[in-house]
Amino acid sequence: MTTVLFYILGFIMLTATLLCITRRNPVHAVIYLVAGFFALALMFYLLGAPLVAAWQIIVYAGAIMVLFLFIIMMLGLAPQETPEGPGWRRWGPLVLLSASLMVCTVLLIMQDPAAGKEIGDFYLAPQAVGEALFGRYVLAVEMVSFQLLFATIGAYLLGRPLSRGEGQ
Amino acid sequence: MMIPFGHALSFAAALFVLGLTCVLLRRQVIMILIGVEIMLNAASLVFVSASAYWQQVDGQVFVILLMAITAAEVAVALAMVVYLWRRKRTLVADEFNGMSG
Amino acid sequence: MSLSDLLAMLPILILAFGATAILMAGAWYREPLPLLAGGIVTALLGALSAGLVTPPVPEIAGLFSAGGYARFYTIVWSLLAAAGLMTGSRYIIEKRIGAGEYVSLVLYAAAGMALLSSATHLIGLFIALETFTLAFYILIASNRNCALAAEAGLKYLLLGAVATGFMAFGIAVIYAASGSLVLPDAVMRLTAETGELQAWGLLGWGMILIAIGFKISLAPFHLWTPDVYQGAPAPVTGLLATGSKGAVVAALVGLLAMSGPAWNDLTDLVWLLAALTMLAGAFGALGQSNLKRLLAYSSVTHMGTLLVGVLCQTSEGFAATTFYVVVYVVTSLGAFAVIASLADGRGEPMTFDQWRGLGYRHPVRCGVLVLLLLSLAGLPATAGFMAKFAVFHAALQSGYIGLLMIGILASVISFAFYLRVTMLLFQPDEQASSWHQGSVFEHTVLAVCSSAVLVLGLFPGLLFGLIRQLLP
Amino acid sequence: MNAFANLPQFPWMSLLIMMPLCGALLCLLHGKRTNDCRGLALATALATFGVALYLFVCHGQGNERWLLYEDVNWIPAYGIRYVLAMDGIALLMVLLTAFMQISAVLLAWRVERHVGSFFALLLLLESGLMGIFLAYDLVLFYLFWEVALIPMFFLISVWGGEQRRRAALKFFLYTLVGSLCMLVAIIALYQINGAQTGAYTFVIGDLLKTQLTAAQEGWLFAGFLAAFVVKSPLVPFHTWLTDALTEAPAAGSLDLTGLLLKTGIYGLIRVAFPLFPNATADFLPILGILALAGLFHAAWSAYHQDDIKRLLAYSSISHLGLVVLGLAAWQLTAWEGSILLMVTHGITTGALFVLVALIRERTGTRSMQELGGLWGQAPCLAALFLLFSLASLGLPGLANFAGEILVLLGTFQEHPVWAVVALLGVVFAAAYMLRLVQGVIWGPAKAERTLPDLTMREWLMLLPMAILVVWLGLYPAPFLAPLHGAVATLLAGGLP
Amino acid sequence: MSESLLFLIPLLPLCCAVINMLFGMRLPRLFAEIMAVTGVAGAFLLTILFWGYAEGEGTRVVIFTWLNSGAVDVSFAMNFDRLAAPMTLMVTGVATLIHLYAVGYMHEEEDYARFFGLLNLFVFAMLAIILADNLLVLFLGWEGVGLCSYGLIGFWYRKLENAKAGTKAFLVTRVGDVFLAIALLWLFAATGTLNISEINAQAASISPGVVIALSLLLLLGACGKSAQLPLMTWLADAMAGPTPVSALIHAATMVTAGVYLLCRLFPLVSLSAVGMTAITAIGALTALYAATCAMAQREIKRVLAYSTMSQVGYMFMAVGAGTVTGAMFHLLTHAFFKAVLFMAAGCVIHLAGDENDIYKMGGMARRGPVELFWVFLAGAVCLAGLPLTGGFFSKDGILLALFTHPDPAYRVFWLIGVLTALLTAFYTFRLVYLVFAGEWRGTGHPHAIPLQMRWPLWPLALLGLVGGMLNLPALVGGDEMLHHWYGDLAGRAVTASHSTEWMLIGFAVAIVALGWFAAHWRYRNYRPPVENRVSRFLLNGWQADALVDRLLVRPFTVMARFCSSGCDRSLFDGTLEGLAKMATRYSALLVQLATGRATTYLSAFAWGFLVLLGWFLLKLVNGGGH
Repeated sequence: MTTVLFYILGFIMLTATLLCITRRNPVHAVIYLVAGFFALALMFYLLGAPLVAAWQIIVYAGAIMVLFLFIIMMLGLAPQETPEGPGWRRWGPLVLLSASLMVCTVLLIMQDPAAGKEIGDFYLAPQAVGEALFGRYVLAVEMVSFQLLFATIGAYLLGRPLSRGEGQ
Repeated sequence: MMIPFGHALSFAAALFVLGLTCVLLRRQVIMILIGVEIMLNAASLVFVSASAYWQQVDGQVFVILLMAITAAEVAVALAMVVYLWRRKRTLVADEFNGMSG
Repeated sequence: MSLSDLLAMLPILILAFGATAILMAGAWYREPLPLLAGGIVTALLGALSAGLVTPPVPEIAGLFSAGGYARFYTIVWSLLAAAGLMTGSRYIIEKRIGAGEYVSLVLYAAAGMALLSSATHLIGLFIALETFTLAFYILIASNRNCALAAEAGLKYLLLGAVATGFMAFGIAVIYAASGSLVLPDAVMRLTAETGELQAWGLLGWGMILIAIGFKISLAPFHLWTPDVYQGAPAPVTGLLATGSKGAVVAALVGLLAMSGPAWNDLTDLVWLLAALTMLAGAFGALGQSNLKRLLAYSSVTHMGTLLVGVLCQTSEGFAATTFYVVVYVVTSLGAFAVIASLADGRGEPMTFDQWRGLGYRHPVRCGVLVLLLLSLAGLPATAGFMAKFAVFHAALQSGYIGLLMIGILASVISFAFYLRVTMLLFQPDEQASSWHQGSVFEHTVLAVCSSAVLVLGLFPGLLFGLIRQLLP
Repeated sequence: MNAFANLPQFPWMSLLIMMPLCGALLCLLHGKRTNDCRGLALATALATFGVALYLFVCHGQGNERWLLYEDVNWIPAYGIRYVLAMDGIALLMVLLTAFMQISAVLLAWRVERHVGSFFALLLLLESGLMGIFLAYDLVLFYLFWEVALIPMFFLISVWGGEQRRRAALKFFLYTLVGSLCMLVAIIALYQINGAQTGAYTFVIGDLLKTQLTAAQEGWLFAGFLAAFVVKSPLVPFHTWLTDALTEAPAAGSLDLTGLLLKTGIYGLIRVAFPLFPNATADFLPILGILALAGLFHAAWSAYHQDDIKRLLAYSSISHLGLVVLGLAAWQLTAWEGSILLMVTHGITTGALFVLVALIRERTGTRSMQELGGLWGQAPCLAALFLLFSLASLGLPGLANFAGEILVLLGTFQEHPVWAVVALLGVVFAAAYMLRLVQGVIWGPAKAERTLPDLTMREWLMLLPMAILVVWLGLYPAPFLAPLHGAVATLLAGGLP
Repeated sequence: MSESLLFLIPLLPLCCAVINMLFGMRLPRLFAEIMAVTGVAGAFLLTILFWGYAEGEGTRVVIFTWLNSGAVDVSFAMNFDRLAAPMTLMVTGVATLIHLYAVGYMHEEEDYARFFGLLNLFVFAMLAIILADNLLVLFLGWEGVGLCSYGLIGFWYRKLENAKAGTKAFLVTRVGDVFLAIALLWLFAATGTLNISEINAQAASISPGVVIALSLLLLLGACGKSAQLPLMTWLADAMAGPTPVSALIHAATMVTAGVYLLCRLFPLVSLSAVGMTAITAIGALTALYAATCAMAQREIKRVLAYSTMSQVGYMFMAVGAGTVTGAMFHLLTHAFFKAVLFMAAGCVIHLAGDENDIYKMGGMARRGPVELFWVFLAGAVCLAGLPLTGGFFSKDGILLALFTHPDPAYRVFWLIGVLTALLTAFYTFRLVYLVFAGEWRGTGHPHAIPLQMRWPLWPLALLGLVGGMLNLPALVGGDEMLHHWYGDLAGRAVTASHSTEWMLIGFAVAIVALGWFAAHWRYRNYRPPVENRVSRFLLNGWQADALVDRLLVRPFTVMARFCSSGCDRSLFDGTLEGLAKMATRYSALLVQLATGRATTYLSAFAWGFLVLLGWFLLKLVNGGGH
């Protein structure tokens, strides 16, 4: 039952992503992606990671994607202003490339003896994750916090409006 | 739940390649960044399934940290996007080709 | 996280909290010079503490090693940060860039490099890598008066993000295959049963190599290098060319040193990468007419040569690589410092037309530049020679004759383009305009670099002896 | 007194290397004060020559393997040592270097642009050459080998003629390819030897005992050969020389032809042959043929030149062909002849280059089309030109003949045919040299200009050379004496 | 006087030469001239003083070591023996007189120091050849005389022809020297020494084949210096030099060095019949060739030059016939009368106002001082071999030696010799008639002839006439002084029945007379020269120069161009250029990859990734196999 669900979710996710990357309008693209992320979150849940699933929805879909959406809106990137002229001369080889990449990776992955092994039932309570995070990995968490701090600095440095003389 | 590990990874790989495809096909900076997001999500899928396979917590921890880092990166990246837009009124990556050779 | 852990990571703490402190100070107090001074002192303190304080524990929180190797690189990167701040001093003052932000970012990047060089856990590795990459995203584009800087920032950002994706996926796959993120096991277990890498191991390694290939610009992932180097302000380029690459190589050495039998399945891949990189760099540089781009391509060649040392997988090879990294850092930083020291209102001298005849306007600094270029080329009596010598020796010892020959070819070509530049510098040209006289900071850096190049060239024994003790 | 009894021997050889180096640094520092630089350079050159002369007089006549030996541990990580060793051959080359350098400095007196740097480079070059001739550790040898290239490169590329950049680059890269091959060979030899003995070292003396398979020996020998043959230069690897010599500034071409070329042959004698006796044995015939080919090719090409300097460049190649022939004969007399010929050729051709420079200064041309009738205009100059030309075409009683006849006598013992063919080459030498003389000093004066004759400084340059040319021609014995022991040892250690 | 002072003989001229060359121009002219003359005269007197040392085995003096390396141990040593002494005496004596003459001849010349310096140097070099104890010293002198003749032929360097003539002389003789040098090397290889007397001692032990080769090499070497076939082309052009030079170098001394060399090594040379025959043949052919050329020459000095060539040919014949005495005898007498002829010719040219062409002369007997005619005539009759003159006896001796040689083939050479004698007589008297008889046909204004140019002629003329005394054949009551003096060095003793000798003498007289009559009939009163192919052919010395040019010079220059432009420029440099171009082309390609568009760089990532994957797959598929 869950197994089937897993595959269904997988295909939903892939389709959504596929749609996302082929939309000309970035807004649509983001929406599709969010959909894909929801599917992904459910897959996480099935794989016994409720916390990660929750975060996937909150952080990714809720924060990051919205941020994207926000920027797109702010800059008013309507489709007509973003010429994504397909031009098969450019797409052709790339699509071929990605197709072959797809095939190769999947083939490669299935080559491995471990590929056949089955993922057993597994459920990790958020508590355990939290303990790990603030136990063994507290240093990592601290580093990430630094990372966020300096990211804000960077965002400020780059994003502040251009003053006179700049931008030429 | 009985899924071959390989299949989970295959899904992830497919997702990853889709992300890469997005990076390759789209010429708009934002879309390229979105492609990167997709790739990162593929990675997290692998982590989660791996941590399920190995019955470990580390994978999930990594995913959570990864999300945070991604958030940071995206913040900077989008700031950059805004900056570029202000400079040049375009976000088509190939428009920024002042240097070559 | 016990107290001993904190003590063990004292240098990092100094750097990181120093960075934050200066950031805060910068928010209130906008006089650049004191902030710079503070940053330099912090960096030197970091180096000092790394040198003097012996860590009570071998490993910090299971993420980072506190061994000699790690401390050695901590010192190197801290000093590099100090040098970077010195070279950047005039740049931030003149370009009215917030000193606080700049200084803190540089220090932060240094901390990241130090952590990366000492990572013993894939999470640590990944985060450290991201740390200074993020810092560089900002630093590269920090010059808002210059369109090229913005473009460079964009390019570095895009490719860096993609590389991050590869890195993450690679780590993930390795974790999937080995079930561990702790470094020795993570890579050792890949080959546990059969003694050779299975598909996932290969895939993981491959993706990590691609990501690393981007960071240290191995062909064919090197294409961004010249653009970014050209666009970024010279002080930042100096850091980018030396620190970010050196730290990654250091990590790679650590990684491979532990990879055990897995290695045999990767050698021919690395062989190919090294050969491609050396040739691509050499030939690419031959066609340049812009010093910064030329240096970029030359750094590509150097990374190829480094990879040869890594490839050897012998203690000889690792020693050679480490020595090479240090020498390359010193030399390359010096070269970019010269450019930075000449920069003035017009920007930096880049095109050959701007350099022509400059040797008569600024004899001392051009002399230093020539010395550094010759060291990059690997002329005996300079550090560059001993580095090349060590690598060639290691390669020969491990029997990589073909690679050696390619290396020889590459260094012949690189002599050609370095010498072209030196000739350019001393080509009599009346309308060669004179550039900025340079600040005390910059001259200090140049003095240090050039003397280091000579000392390491004539008495490399000092460093070799140290390295032999430190190797993992 | 006993305290002084066991003092280590004074490091004369290091002194020989260091003195010019310090002089160079001082010149660089005093770059602004032109006259100081000149004086400084001259003083340094004289002092170095003084030391060399002292060594020649006091240590020159010894019979043990090494007249002087210095050994300091340098880079223990790789077992690289700072070893200097002087035998008769090295002594002679050192003496020649120190001697020529004086003339070079005097010749550079007229340089106007960046005098300090010029002299600094000249002195740096000198110390590099000293190093090449004295080093007995392969890495040290390689270091000096490359270090000697750089100053010459800058001398050509900055102070040279029209085509200077091209010529300089060609010179550097061409020789560089060779020396890199040598570097690889050096490391490989080090590796092999270390693997056998367990003691990793670069000291030539210790490497002599390495056991090599035929293939290994062949490849390694080839590596060394690549460097030495290009530097010597043997046809067909000589084209860099003609350009470099033609474009180089006067002092540069003096050092280049007088000294730098000798390093290649010296390397053969000191490094390549002793290290790889079997490969040498197989290679000697080819070497002989190459030498003869070079001798003739260069002589013919010289005959076709119009630019005096280019002609002299070819004549150098031709003479060095004879030198190499002597080595290929592998016979005591021939070897001593070759080494003597190296010295004498250095002096005669060097002097000719000096004279060409003087002529160029006065007339502003180097083309035989535009020269002629010099005897009527500057008799002393012309007379010296004649003297050195005659010496260089091997007139008995002048310097080169002594060397040439020894080479021929020795070679004839082993390979009569080579000697006979070489003799024909000697006629060609007469052909182009007389053509040169005829074009420059005989005939009607092309332009009615009155040329100043030699000045005091120029006499100072040329007179010692002239005297030496006659002396070496009539009484070379004191210069041959130090060779006997060294050459005998080398030959004895040589072919199986 | 101690024998160790022997070295003063060559040293004296050398010192004077060096002093003259270095300081000549700063010294007063008179001093320079006096020094030059005294240098040679001193050598002459010393030779007489030291004469005693020459007797018996002679005297060896080692001055100092020159070269010592391994087996080679050569020192500057001289050997003053019976062969050397007379030659030394002749050279120094004649040289003294010619120096005196030169003082007069060059009294208007500015550059006297160079002239006298070279002249003295030449005497030294010649003495080095004569007195050399080992072949290397001999070679030193050998090249030295070549150098001096080079310098003196081109003395008036402002005319490029002169310089060219000098160069030509040097090069052609140098070709001969190469053969000598080869012989030298070979002798050293064969005997292990370069000492002449030791070589002669060991000659018998050398294998005959080698001896033949050696003697031929020596012959060729001698040919170079002595202007014998095939290396004779330089002598006629050498007349571009000042007349005293022609008299001293190209008549009396240097050209005979070849003969002296062969006599020096006679013990070696005489061992191979082939070699001897070759020598004779060369001599004979040259004698004939030169005589024919002399008949057609128009310039007085060229006539004499060719006659010199032909006389030296006689000397070669003598050596070939095995009589050293004959050769040396003719060498001496020839030196005297040929010197006289040249010096007189010099006076004639002076009188004719620097006119060389005998067809533009005539009536000199009346025009100039009368003794000039007589002196010239004396030389001429000696040359023509008029009975009782020195030339007659020496030449007759040679013919006799040829006639009486055991090998019948030598009769042919004898015939050639006789024929040559006829021609000689003819062109000699042709010269006398054209120059001295008839009316003055020239245009130039005569220069005065200073005293120094007149009286040195007399003693030489006299010597030429009575030179026969040196070795008067027993037939006419002589005591064959020279022959006895040489003793064992003299080579084959010529013995013939009196009848034969008388017959030959009569024959010779007839020949001379015939020649004289022919000349008398043809040239008694002047007729303008006939221009036909034969005369032109002879005038140009049988077109030898053209031949050499086509056979040697042109190929050489072509080869030179090929090596310089063909090989170096095109092949070697071309290859290098090609490599450089290739490198730049590759770099251009690589640089094109960096398009500056981020998407390109990204796709480079992807492609790299694809390659990686594909390669991994292959790896696994292959790896799966085993």
